[in-house]
Amino acid sequence: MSASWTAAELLAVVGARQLRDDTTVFAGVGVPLLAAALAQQRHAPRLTMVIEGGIIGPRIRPGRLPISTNEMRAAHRATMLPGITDTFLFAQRGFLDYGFMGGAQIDRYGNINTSVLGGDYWRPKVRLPGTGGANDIISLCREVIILTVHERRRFVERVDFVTSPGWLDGDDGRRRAGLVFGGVSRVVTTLGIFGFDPETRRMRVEALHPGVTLDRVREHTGFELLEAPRIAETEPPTGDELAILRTLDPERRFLG
Amino acid sequence: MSASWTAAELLAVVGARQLRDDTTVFAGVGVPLLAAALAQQRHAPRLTMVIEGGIIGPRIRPGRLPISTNEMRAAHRATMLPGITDTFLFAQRGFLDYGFMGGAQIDRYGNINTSVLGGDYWRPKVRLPGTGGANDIISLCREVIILTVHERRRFVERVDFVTSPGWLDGDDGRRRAGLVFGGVSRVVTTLGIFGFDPETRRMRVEALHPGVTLDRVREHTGFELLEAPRIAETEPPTGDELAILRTLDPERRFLG
Amino acid sequence: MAARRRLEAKAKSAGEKLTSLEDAAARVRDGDVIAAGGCLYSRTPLALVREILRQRRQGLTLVRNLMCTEGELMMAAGAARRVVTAWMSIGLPWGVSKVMREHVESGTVVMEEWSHLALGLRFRAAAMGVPFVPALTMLGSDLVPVGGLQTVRDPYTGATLAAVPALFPDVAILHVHRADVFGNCQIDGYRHMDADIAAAAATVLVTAEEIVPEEEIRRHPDRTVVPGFVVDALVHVPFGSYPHECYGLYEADFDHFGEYAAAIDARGMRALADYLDRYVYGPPTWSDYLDLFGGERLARQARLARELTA
Amino acid sequence: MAARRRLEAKAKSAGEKLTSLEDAAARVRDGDVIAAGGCLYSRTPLALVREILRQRRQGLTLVRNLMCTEGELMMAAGAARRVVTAWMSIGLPWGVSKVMREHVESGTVVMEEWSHLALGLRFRAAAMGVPFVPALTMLGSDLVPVGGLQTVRDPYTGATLAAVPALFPDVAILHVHRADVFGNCQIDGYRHMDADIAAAAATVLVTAEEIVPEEEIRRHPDRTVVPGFVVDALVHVPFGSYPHECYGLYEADFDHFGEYAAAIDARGMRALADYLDRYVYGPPTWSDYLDLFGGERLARQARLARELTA
Repeated sequence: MSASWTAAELLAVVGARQLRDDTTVFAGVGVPLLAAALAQQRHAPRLTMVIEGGIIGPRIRPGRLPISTNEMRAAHRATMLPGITDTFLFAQRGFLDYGFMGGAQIDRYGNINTSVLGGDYWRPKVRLPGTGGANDIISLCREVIILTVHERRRFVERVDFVTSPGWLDGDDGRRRAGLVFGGVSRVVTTLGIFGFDPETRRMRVEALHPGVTLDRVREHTGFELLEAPRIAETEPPTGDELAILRTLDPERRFLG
Repeated sequence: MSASWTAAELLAVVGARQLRDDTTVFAGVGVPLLAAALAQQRHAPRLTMVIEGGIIGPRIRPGRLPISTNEMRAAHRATMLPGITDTFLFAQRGFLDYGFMGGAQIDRYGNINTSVLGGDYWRPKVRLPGTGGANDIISLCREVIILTVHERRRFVERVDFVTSPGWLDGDDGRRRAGLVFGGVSRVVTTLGIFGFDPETRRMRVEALHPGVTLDRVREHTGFELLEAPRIAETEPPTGDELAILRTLDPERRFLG
Repeated sequence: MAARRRLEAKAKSAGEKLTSLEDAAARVRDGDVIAAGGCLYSRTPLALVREILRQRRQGLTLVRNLMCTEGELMMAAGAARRVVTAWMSIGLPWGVSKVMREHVESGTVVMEEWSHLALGLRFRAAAMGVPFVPALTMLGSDLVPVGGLQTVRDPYTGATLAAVPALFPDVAILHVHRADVFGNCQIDGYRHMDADIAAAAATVLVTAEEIVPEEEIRRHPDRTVVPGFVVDALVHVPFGSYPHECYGLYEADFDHFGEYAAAIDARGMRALADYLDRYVYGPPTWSDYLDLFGGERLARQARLARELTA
Repeated sequence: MAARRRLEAKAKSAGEKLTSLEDAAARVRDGDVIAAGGCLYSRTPLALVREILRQRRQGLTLVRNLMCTEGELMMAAGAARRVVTAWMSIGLPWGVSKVMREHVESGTVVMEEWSHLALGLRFRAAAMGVPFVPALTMLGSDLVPVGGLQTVRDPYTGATLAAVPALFPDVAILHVHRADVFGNCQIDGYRHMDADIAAAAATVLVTAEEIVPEEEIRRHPDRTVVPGFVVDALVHVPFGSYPHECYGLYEADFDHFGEYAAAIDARGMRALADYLDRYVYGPPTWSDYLDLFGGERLARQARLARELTA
């Protein structure tokens, strides 16, 4: 596919389109933050960004994108700095509409692993950084959208370790575990947009990005994907969307 | 007794003497606050006053004594204003050494009633203002000292309603109720200083103020008082103590 | 959990919230549970209380940690059927509230008493989005059955603790020092329980002494205590707590309390009916209301406040 | 409740707390549980961490919500036997921490993982003086058995909630913007979890960028986040988090992180031994340490911080 945009740009654009106006979004640094900033500048001017470092309503300064959720670049021109615990408590109370997340490993039920690969928890083959706020965001936001590169090694039948619970074992497993709110609504990848069957909670294809075939998606997915009744094709990024993104990240630190 | 001090002055002086240096005291407005300020200026320069309105370390301005725990006079030159809930939580955590309290009705076990007199709770004969922070102070401070005028109508066999739990029914009743910390150590009145029997937790006379007899105390007490092994006589207020108090309250708003 | 669903269903906008007292107060419905910010005679949202009374709301439950004249007026006007509080009166020099005694002893108003910390924790638990928080207060007292306080067992130590239940008000009414038009609110001095009350409520109405440019809020984000997406209506009301105080801006008008209390001592509840006519139902706007005190009086109280906080 | 007894037994003084880094760090004992303030590379108490390593403490448990180079240094120096955290690495551009992988995968350090909120609530519960607080997070995940999270039943609704256990550190180490000699501390910008950590710990050690007159604290009491009676030792340490950041004063030195990470990529753990010699064991004082970066570098980072927060 000879696109005039990078995979990261496509992710950010499609991610941004998921956000409605007059809402709040818990966004991590990198592509999620770019997607939120894009939505804010384009169709959701009354969107509030909330960042894990205890930051509400920042205005990201073009060219000074934060590397972490805990630095001045992430807090630039914020409206409130409530502290980390109280920021998450706003989510637990129900004030956070969307959560944007990534993930090293994701399975057919939208469970995410960012803790350990192989071996057991205490003596893993590979120790990953850990949950950070991912477990909280996926547990407490009204709706969670996962943004990730689509690779077979990431899309596995069952994650080695459930760091962040999606739909757990499917059906009403999440509710039975005491997670009475929220859930993963969408997985936006470099190949398409995925949702979950309302009954079984198994992942299904809902849209394919321009030039992407279902076979190509299956090739890059380590488990059997269901299909939505109607599979749409993603609207290509507009020049306007791409222009805003490129202004935000001129050094292409995250846009690739 | 032709004293050169008022009952309120005596209360404040004897109250102040109960406070050691390098400690913290939860003090209400009026005589308790005057007592704490006196201790601070005299023998406890490193004493920290904590006030219910969410105020830590104020310096009371002479002649501008607060009427409530929730006003600028009470917060004058404070070092911290953490908010009301968090201020009480410092006490629950164990940071508050002393609590100073008053009380409309007090019984032989140091239980206090500031809620209702007569009738039942929902249709009382007399509705009093309520606990305010008294119940919390008596439940959460390491040690509570009650400062009150000594009158028979106040010192009753059993309070009509336990707003603030002293030793409840005596013995280990307080611990059994789940109040694993603190307790009322002393009751300082206009007639003497009272403590509680270490076993039965019944109130006992520990010291008499200058010129006060045991009979006079009994006359003004509505229940049988025990006696400490040795009953001391209170040292009269010194000119120094009285001078400090009178500088703090020149209009004698609380000193009578 | 119904409380959370209610929030999820509501728009959490970063848009403008500025409106009038009438429009803001109109969001209160008969029978609502209203939590008022501030404490005693500090930062009481009196302009909103007055407008709620002018709109003749009925059957309200007023929740406030320490209640003062706002509670007396709501009782006297017949607006409040129930109060949930830790303490009620004006202050030491004016004795026990006669209005409270009249209404509670006669049974026209129910007074549900919680300890000051327990009431604070009821707001805190709601703000945290949990049904209760454990505590070590109120245990063993006769207050336990009054509000139906339950206990909970610590799964780690087996210890028994008070389980203080969350309180989710239908409406929170707050008065703050400054806000931008988007409802980002800042408070100077003591914060009382306002932040928890705002996060606990389904609808949040705020009056502010000053409406400032967004830039001023963004210049000191660490002073913001209520975020805009929590606020539903914002009204610009200078001296919005008068005759109660606002930290650093004006001291409580103790002389006015004295006159008010003296009138009640002299003429009982009839004095309140007159007071309501003169101060609540009479003056159409808040500035007409302030004129009853006069600019000199307000200036004096402002000077006293500066002296105490300079 | 032993945690409360420990506090009750200790003097809570409004007196002076000012001392040296050596004296402050000497209050840490081998085997202690240490909680560090700040978050990731923001307001990390690095001067205290460095001094603790210079004093060759052993068998420590380091608790911090998001861990960065301070955690790597404590692992590499053999000071930390266990870490309790939600996340550890330096930051996205530098990938997964090789030091963490080396020590955790080989079993020389145990990594106990909690969600970010859960760890924050562990400090919050301790600061509140209760053994747990209920929450709706971490349920259903494989993290539950890792730290032994229990559940609790809400006595009002019967709902099952996570019961997040209080964490009472032996020692809290914090870096703040300013304090008076009595230990009243103020923080600018984001507060992270410092206030809860201070109230949760048995002993509190603080470094401050600036020691200000008592009057300056009393002029803005609403900016104080840790009261003096909570603090045991206070040290004046400008640039006390460097190369980590301090809000408004200096930005994190990303170039230094880059050089540090590149050395590890090139020479693995040997690079850390060299780093410890050069930055920790070598320079006798913190200002000697800062000289390794040079005044120009510090001035540049200060300018960048002003640009972002002006």
